[in-house]
Amino acid sequence: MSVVELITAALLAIGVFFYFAGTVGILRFPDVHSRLHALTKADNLGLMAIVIAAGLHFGDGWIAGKLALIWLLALFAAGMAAQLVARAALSPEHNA
Amino acid sequence: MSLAFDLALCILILGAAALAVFGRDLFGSIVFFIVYGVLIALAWITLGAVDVSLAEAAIGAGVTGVLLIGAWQGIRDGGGGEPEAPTPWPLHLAAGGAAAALCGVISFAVLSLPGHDGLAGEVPENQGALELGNPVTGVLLGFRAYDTLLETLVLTAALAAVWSLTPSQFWGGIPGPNHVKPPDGVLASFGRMLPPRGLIVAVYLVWAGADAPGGAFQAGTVLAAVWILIVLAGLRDEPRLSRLPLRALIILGPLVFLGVGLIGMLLGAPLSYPEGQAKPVILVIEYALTLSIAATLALLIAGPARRR
Amino acid sequence: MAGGRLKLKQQAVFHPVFLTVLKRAVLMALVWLALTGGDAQAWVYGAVAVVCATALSLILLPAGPRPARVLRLFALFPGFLMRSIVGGVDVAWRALHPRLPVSPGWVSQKTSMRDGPARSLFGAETSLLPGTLSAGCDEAGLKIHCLDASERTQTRLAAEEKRLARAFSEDGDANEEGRVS
Amino acid sequence: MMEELFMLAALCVLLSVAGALYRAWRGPGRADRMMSAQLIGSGGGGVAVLIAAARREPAILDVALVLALLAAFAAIAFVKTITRDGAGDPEADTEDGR
Repeated sequence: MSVVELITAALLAIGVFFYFAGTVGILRFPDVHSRLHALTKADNLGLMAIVIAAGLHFGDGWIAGKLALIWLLALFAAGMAAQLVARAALSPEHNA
Repeated sequence: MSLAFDLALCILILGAAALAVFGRDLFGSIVFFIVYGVLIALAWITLGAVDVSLAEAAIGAGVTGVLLIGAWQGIRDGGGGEPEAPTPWPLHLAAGGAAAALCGVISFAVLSLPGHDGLAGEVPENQGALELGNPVTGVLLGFRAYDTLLETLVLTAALAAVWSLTPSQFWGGIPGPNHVKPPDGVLASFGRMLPPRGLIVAVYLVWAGADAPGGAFQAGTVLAAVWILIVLAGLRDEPRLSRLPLRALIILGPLVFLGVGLIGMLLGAPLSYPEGQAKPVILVIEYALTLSIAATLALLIAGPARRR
Repeated sequence: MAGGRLKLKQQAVFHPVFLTVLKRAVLMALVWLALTGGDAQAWVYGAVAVVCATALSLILLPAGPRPARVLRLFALFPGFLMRSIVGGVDVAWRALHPRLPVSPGWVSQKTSMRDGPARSLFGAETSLLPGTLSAGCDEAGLKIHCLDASERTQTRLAAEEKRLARAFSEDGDANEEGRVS
Repeated sequence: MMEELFMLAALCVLLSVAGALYRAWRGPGRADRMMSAQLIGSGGGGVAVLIAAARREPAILDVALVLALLAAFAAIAFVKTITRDGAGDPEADTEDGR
């Protein structure tokens, strides 16, 4: 295994770990807003690790650019959606 | 490892489908249907059908969710809710029987397909005449273009059917509710910043469609999503349905498609492309279809006119 | 990109609207470039896409007195990245900890950013940082949910707000790095 | 070797986000259900990237792109249902705050 492959494997493990942690957070946290923390933060970190691993594996600058774009779009959408869902979850009806 | 992944995916798809059907909570069923859409998109990837996967990701994961949640809200606001009385058992039996019969017919059709690959071998052989790199686009707009033509007409007909539900005093009016417009809330900001990027992605999908996965349907869906987001964010209202430019936009795609077929008829071969000019003609049809599909899908989701 | 920025510096005072258009077009072109992987033949489509997207962007978010310093935003990115990684690690640690160490609560964060998109970006950023999650605005400022509603979180929030507000400073002088929206 | 590793990671991500289906089933709130759909959406994007890398097929990345772009749409439709007829903005009504 080359050094790049080792790094890729480590990044994959990190990515899987954060997706897993996000799910555990969604299942364990006590209230809806805390669960939203887990969804927003852990998930994006998982996607970031996976995107870097894929970029290393492809080894192509343009594809790396597209991967970066995918991650940035997901980051932006997650940050915005989190605020909206958090606000909506404040209403008693949605929380019930 | 691929096998384990495929197996897990199959089980999850069946699980999500079962929960969507048997769930007691209507909203929960919608959520499972959205999840089901994402999983199906992944399944199409593993089957090597990236074009279909793109369409499913855009429709199933994006637009259907908006449509179903809107429908759920309509049911709730209309006073309907979860059904109180259980459905009578003969109805269950009849529905189950019909589903099983359909399953049987499809299984029979699939099992009696000739050979292993069907026509898959003949497409690349004849692909050269169309000068398109993407075999799916070749099939959709070359070898079986009449199918695609009829599909776009079905979409237009569906919109006409939805419009026919308009109460007569609102005919030709504006669909959807009058969205409140807080100019600098989070939702409005999202609606200001995301659509330009979505527009670029849509153009990219049309461009890619000639030689790689992508095409009119995928791009049209992304455009429709952009349209819907702008409306939901309250930045622009839906257009008045009686407006001529809007109606022209809706029939633009089918019209161009039909026009090309009729020109072929004048040249002696109805519904065919002129020799050697297939690619540019197909591309023109793709662009027209993208715009029409975008407008039709967005208006299908908006529903019949509700305001004057 | 570098040339564009230089130009900005000199002309910002005279052509703010023109420069807004230019900056957005460059941004859209970068997105197109990333999508197509630098395919030279795609630029015919790219030109159409960039023009349409820039026009749509100007319709939805008109070029106005909304100075955002692109350079400062770029400079903030690495720091944000590091803190968002800390945010992910923090939430993962809390989720996996056997005793589930969360004591959630709400704080209100005043912000000097009056502009909607800037404020929403601050909210989105907040939602990715350790232990905080924005739920939009009310009269008192941003409503922020904290996994650990302690004073430390609040001072960190205030620092973050100051950093981002500087990049979107509404009373900033146009000469310095140019105004965009 | 690397291909297998990427598919293994894809399997693990798929199984971990599938755990969130329990939240979609149990709720209790609609926001909880919506969140697990979002998690599956973003996890689906990650899985698409992993399969693209495993098969070295950049075209699959477009699926991840579309998922990233549209994953938030259902959530937006959801927050609009906070008011009757879906016309409201979640931020507009502060009076029924918490």
